[in-house]
Amino acid sequence: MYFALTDEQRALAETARDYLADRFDLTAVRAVFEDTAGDGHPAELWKAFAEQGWLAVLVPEENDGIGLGLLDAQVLARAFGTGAVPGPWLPTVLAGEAVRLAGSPAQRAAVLGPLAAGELVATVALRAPGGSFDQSGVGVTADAGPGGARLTGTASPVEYAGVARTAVVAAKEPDGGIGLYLVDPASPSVTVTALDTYDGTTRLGGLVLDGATGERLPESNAAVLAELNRRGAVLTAADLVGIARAALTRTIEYDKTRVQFGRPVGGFQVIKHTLADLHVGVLMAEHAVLYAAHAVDAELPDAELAVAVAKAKAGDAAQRATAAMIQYHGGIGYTWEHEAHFFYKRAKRLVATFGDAGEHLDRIAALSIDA
Amino acid sequence: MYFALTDEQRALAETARDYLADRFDLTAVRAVFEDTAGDGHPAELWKAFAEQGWLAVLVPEENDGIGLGLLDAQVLARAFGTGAVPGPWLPTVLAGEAVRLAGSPAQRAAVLGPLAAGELVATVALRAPGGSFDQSGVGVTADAGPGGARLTGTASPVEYAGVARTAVVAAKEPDGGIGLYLVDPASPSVTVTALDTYDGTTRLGGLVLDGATGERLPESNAAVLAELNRRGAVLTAADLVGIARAALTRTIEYDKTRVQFGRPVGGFQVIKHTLADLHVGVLMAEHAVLYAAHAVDAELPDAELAVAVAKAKAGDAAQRATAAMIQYHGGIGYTWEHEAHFFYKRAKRLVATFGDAGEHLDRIAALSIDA
Amino acid sequence: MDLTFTPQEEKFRSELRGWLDANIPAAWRDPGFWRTVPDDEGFELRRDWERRKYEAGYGGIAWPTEYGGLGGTPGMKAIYDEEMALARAPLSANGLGLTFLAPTVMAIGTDQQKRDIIGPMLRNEVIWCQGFSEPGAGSDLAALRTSGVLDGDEYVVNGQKIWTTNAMHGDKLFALVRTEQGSEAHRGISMLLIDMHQPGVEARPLRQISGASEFAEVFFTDARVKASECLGGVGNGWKTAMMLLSFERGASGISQYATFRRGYDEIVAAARRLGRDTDPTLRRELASRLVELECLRYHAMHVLTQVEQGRDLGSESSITKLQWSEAYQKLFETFDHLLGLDGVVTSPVEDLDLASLQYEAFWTRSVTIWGGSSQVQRNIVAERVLGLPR
Amino acid sequence: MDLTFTPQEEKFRSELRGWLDANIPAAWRDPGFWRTVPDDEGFELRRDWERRKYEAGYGGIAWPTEYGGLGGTPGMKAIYDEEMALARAPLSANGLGLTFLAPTVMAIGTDQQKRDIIGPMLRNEVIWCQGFSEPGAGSDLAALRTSGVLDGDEYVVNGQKIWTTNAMHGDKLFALVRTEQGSEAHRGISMLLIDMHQPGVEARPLRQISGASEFAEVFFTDARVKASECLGGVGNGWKTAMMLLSFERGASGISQYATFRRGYDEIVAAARRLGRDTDPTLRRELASRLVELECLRYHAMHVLTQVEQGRDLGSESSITKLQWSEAYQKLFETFDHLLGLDGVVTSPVEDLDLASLQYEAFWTRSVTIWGGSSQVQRNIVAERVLGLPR
Repeated sequence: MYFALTDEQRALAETARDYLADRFDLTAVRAVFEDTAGDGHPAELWKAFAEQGWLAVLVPEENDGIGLGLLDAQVLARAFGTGAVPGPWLPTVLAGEAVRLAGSPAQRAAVLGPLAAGELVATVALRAPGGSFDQSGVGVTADAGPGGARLTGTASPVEYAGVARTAVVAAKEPDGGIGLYLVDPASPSVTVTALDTYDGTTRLGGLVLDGATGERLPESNAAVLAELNRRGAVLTAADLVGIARAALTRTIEYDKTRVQFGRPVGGFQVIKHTLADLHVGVLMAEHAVLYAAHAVDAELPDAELAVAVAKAKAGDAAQRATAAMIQYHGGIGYTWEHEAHFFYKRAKRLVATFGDAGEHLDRIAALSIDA
Repeated sequence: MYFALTDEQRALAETARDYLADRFDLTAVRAVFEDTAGDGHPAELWKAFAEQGWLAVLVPEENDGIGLGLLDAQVLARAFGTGAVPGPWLPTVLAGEAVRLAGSPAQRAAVLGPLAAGELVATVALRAPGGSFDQSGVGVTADAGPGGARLTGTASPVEYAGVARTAVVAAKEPDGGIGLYLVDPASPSVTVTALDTYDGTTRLGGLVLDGATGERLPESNAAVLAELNRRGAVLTAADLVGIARAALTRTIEYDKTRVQFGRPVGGFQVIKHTLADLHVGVLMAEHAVLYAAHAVDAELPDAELAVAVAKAKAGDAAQRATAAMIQYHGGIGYTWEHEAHFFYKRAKRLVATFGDAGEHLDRIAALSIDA
Repeated sequence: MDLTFTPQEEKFRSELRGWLDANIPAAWRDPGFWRTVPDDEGFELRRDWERRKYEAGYGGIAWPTEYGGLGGTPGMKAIYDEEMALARAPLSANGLGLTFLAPTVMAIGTDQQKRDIIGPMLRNEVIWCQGFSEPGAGSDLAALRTSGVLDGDEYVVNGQKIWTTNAMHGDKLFALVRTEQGSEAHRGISMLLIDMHQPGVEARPLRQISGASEFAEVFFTDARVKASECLGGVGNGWKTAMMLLSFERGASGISQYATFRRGYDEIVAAARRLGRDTDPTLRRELASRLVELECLRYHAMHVLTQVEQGRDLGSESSITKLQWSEAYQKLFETFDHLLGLDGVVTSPVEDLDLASLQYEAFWTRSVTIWGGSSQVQRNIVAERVLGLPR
Repeated sequence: MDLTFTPQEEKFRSELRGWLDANIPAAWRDPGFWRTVPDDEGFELRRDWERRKYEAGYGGIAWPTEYGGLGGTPGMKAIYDEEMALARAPLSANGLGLTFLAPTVMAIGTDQQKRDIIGPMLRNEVIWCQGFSEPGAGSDLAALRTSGVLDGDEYVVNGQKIWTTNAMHGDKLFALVRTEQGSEAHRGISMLLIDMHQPGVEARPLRQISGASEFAEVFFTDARVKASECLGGVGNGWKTAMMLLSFERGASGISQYATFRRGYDEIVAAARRLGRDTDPTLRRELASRLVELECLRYHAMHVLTQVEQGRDLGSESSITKLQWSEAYQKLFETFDHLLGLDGVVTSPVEDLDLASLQYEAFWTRSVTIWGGSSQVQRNIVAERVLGLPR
C-alpha cells in the first residue's frame, strides 16, 4: 500500500511551486488579471512551461513527450491552482489528450510534438451554453460535406479560444454518435468572440461554427469524449485543490498575526473551528484528487465514481476555503488590492468547469443507487 | 400593523403552559412515553383539554364551540410542542376541521359538539405509505356500493388510530376526484394495526379498509383535502416551533451552569455562536408560523406559500435545535433518563408529518418560479 | 394580528408611489444603469434627485416637523423604505448622516449643532461620511488610534479611517478620534465633526473585488477641527457612537426584503433563459432561499410592530442583520449554482446580460463583514439576547 | 501510488475470509440479530466467538509474537479490520483493552503486568473496561474527582465513572484516579487497575436514547486496589493516559468505511422499497454522503501508508474521527430525509423492517460526543495541526 506521491512527483511539485514563487508570483498574476484587454497568455511563462516539460508531461515519448500519467499532470495543475496561474496549459494539455487518445499516427505526430515543445497552443470546445459536460451538452453538429466534415453550431465558453491555433471540437454526427474534430479557429467559417469574465486568471471565448472544416480524430466517439471530460475534471479538481490549500494557508497565516480585541483573531474559537473544518475538507479533497488521478491511470473499476467524487469534493472545498479567505481576512480580503479575489474567482469558475456539483452528484447517484 | 399575538392569545398560551407545567410535566410525559403498550391517551389530560376548551377552539359557536381561528389553535399546538405533550389533540381537531369545512349540518351537529366536549376522539387518514400529503398520496379508493360508498385501500401512519372512534378518510373517487368520508375504525371491514414508533409522545396505526362503509362529507373535494393538509401543516409547524424553543431554552440554561475547563460551556464561543444562530432560526420560524396561521385565517393571497414556508422553516429549526440539545448537553443528553430525546424524536416525526421539507420546497418553487 | 396599514398610511404610500413613478427616470429602472454612469456623475444624479425628493416633501419621514421632517409614523417610514426599494430609487447620497447622525444630533447635539447640521443635511447641502473603522480597528472598533491633540481651540487630527462610504464626495465626517493621549479601549475617545475640504484630509478610493469603489480610505495629516465641533462631549465618543449606532434599530429589513425579492425573480429569469429553472434540486435550493426571504419580511413586520408599540428593541438589530445578510449571501450562492458554467461569463447567450447579478454576487461577500461582521453579531445575540457568559 | 497489498497480505485476507465464512453463524449476518439477543447472552456469544478467533490464530494481528500476537504488518491489521466489518463480525468483547491497554502495557508495564494482563486479555479470560469520564469530567477529563487514598499497600477508591463500555460484563477497569489529594488538573492522577468483582464497585447500566445500554455508570465506594496495580507509575496517570489514547492512531477508518458503506446500501434498499429512491434531490443528497464516505476510504489508505512508512501521525486521529463521525451522522440524517414519514414507524409496509436503521440513526447522535467531541477534535486540529493560538 502506497497512497502518496512518489519522491519524483514531490520533486516535480516543488520545482513548479518554486519556479512560480520566483518567476511568476501573484504580482505577475495581477498584471495579467488586470489587463483585461490582453490575451492572458504571457509568452515568458509559456516558454518556461515548455522548457520545464510541463506541456510534455502527458505526451508519449514516441511523440517527443515525457509520457507520464494523470497523477503527474495533476501535480502541475495543483501548483497552478496554488499560484492562480494564468495561461492555456489546461486546454492545451487536454487537446493533446484528445489527439493521443483518438488521433491517427499522423495527427499525433503533427500535433503532439509541437504541443509538447510549446509551439502549439490548443484548446477544447466540448459543450454549448446551458449544456452539461457529456454527450447531451454538445452543441455542434457534423455533416458530411464535399471534401470532409462540415461543423455547425456553438461551443462556449472555450478557454483561450482567442490564442489557440487548434481547437478540438466535439460534434454530434449523423448516425447519432459523437466525433472529435481538429478545427482551425482562424478559418473564415469560424467566429471567435471574446467573452467577458470576472476571472482574470483566464480568458474565455465563444466559438460559432458555420460549416467549418473539421479534421476528424479517427478513433473518437462518445466514450473518448467521456474520457476527455473525466481527465478535464480531474485536472480541474487538482487546480481547485491547489486553490483551496493556498486560500486556507494564507488565511491561517493572516489570522495568526491579525490582532483584534487584544489577541490574534486566529485564537478565537469560532475561527479556529472553521479553519479546522476547512483543513479536514481540503485534506479529503487532496486525497480524492490523488485517488481519482491514479484510478484513471490504472483503469480501476471505480474510476468513474472516483472522478465524480474528486470533482465534487474539490469544488466544495475550494468554494468554502476561498469564501472563508474573504470573510476571515475581514474587510481587507474584500479589496481589489488583496489577492483573495484571485482565488475566490478562479474557484468560482472552476467549480462549474467540467461538470458542476450537480452533474457529478447525479453521476455518483446513478453509479451507487441504480447499479 | 400589528404582527403579534393579542393579549387574549397570549393569555391562552400562558394558561396552557402553566397548566402543563403544573399538571402534565415531563415526568407525566415520560410515563406515557415508556408505556409503549398503553394507548398514549391519558384520560385526565383529555378531560382537562375539554374543560379548558382546547378541543373546542376551532369548533363554531353554533356547534357549541368557541369559534376561534387557526392563529388561536396554533397557540395551543405550540404549547403542546413545548411540553412534548401526548394525546390525540391534533388528529381530533383536524377531523373536526374536515367536518366543519365539508360536512352537512347534520354531520356537523353529530360530530362537532361531542368533539368539542371531549366525548369524541377522532383522527384523519389522508395518505398511504410512500405517499405525499396531497391528492397523489391518497391510497384509498371509494366505489359506489349498495347502500353507499365502499372504501378500499390503506392509510398509514394514522395518529391514534387505536383510540379514535371516527376517522376522516380521504379517498379517490370513480370520477377522478377526491372525497372525505367518516369511517368507524371498529367496523369489521376495517383493520387497525398498531405501528411501532420511536416517538413515545404519540401512538400511530395503520388502517386497512376492505370495502368499508364511509359516510361522505358532502362538500368535500380535492380543494378541501388541500385545505385540511394546510391546516395540519400549520398546526404541526406550531408544535415544531414549540419544540424548537423548548429545546433551545433548556440547552441555554444547561450550558450556563455546566462547567468544563473552568468555565460554563455556554461561554465557549463556538457554542455561543451556534446557540445564537439557533435563536435566530427559531425566532424566524415563530414569525413564519404566526404569519401562516393568520394568512389562512384571513385568506391572504399568499396563504399557500406562507404555509409551505412555515412548515419548512419550523421543521428545520426544530431539527437543528433538538440535535443541538443532545450535542450541547454532552453525554447526558444522549441518555434515556434525560428529556432531550422526547423533543428530538417528536421533532423528527413531525418534520415529516403533513409534508416534509422536500414537499413544501417543491410547492414554494412551483409558486415562485413557474408562476 | 392586523397586517394592514392605516388609511392615512396607505394614502401616503399611494401618493409616494405616484411621485416616484413620475420622477424616477425610466433608465434608472434598468438594473445595470448605475454601473454605466461614471462615479462622480452618478453621485451628482443621486444628490440632485434626493434634493428634489426632499422638496416634494419626502425628507425625514419619521423626523419631528421642527427639524424639517414629515413627522410621520413608523408605518410611513416602513412604507417609504419599501417603496424606494420597489421603485429602484438610488441609495441616499446622505444615508449615514440621515440614518445615524441626524437622530443623534437631535438627541444630544447642542442647539448650534442642531441648526448647523440637520437642515443642510436634509437639503443635501452637506454630505456626511462616517469615520469609525481603521485598518487596525475593524470588529474591534475600540482599538482605534486616530488621534486628536488639542492646539488652542482646535484639535489636530492624525491617523487613518477605512471603509468610508461616499468619502470621495463627502463634505464632513463624523469621526471617532482618540482625544485623550495614552488612553485605551473605549475611554478617551471623542466624536469630532471634521471638515473634509482641507489639506490635511485626503480620501482615496478603495477598489473592491467587484471592481467598484463604494468605499474609500481617509487619511488625516494634521487635519484641524474646532473643539466645539464635538458631538456628545469630549471623551464621550464611545457612548455617543453607541447611541448613534442604536438608531439602526429602526431599520426593520423591509427595504432589504423588497430588494432581494426582486433579485430572486431576476435570478429565476436568468436561469429560465438557459433552461436551468427546471432542475429539481436547484428549484428546492431556490425555494430554501425564498423561505429565508419571506422570514425576513415577517421579521420586518414584527420589528415594525415593536416600534409602533414603543417596545425596547434591545439587540434586535443584530438578529435583523444576521437574517438579511446571510440570506442575501446564500441567495447569490444559489445564483452561481443555478447558472453553472454559464454564470462565469457576462453574456453566455445573446440577450442575456448577467453583469448586474454578477456584480451583486460579489457585493454579497461583503455584507457579512461590514456593519458588524456575522461573528460580532452572533456574539451580541449570544450575550445580550440569550444571556450567555462573555 | 500502489494501492495493492503484498501477496502475503492478500493470502492472509483470503484465509481470514474463509475462516470468517465458516465461523460466523448465518443468523449473525442479519442486521437485527444482536438486538434480538438478551444483553448478557449476546456478550457471552461475543466472548466465546472471540476466544475461538484467537485460537484460530487471529488475535493481536499486529502485536509482537512474544506477547502472543501474530506479528503482522499494518496492512494485515487493516485487512483484518476491513474483513471483520464486511463479515458483520460482532464488536470485540475486549475492544478497549486490546486497542488501548495492551500496547500501553507492552510499552511501559512492569514485567509482572505484562505477564498478568496481556495473555489473559487475548484469551478473553479478563474483560477490561476503561474508567476515564466522570459526570463532571467529560470533554474536560482533567477535572476528574474520583479519589484514591493510600491505606497500607492499597488504595481506597471513591467516586464515579460514566460512559463505561461493557461495564456490566467487565472484570477489571483501567481507571484514572486522583491519588494525590488536593491536586488539580492533570497533576496527581494515577492509572489504577481495579478489580470490578468487589463489593465497593457497582456498575449500573446507562440507557440511551435508542433504548439500548452500551454504556454504564460505575460507582466506587471504598473500593480497594493494590498499590502495585498502577500502570505507568504513581502520579503519572495523565501521561499514561495520553500514551494510551495515542494508540487510537493506528485506526485508519477502514473499518468504519466498510460498515457505513453497507449502511448506505441498506438505506438505498429501504428507500427503493418505498419508491423514494428516484427523488432527484434526495439522490444528490445521498451522493453527497457517498462523497464523504469515499473520502474516508482514501484517508484510510493515506493513514495506512503513513503507518507503513513509519511516519509520525501527530494529531491525525482527530481528523479521522471528525471525518467518520460527521459523515456517519449525516448519512443517517439523509436516511431520515429519504424515508420521510414512513421512517417514523418500524415497519411502514410489509417486509420492510427499519428497526436496525432507526437504531443506528439514534446511535449516530452519540458519535460526535464520545471519544472526544467534535468540538474537542476541532480544537486539537486547530491548535496542533494548524498551529493556531490556544
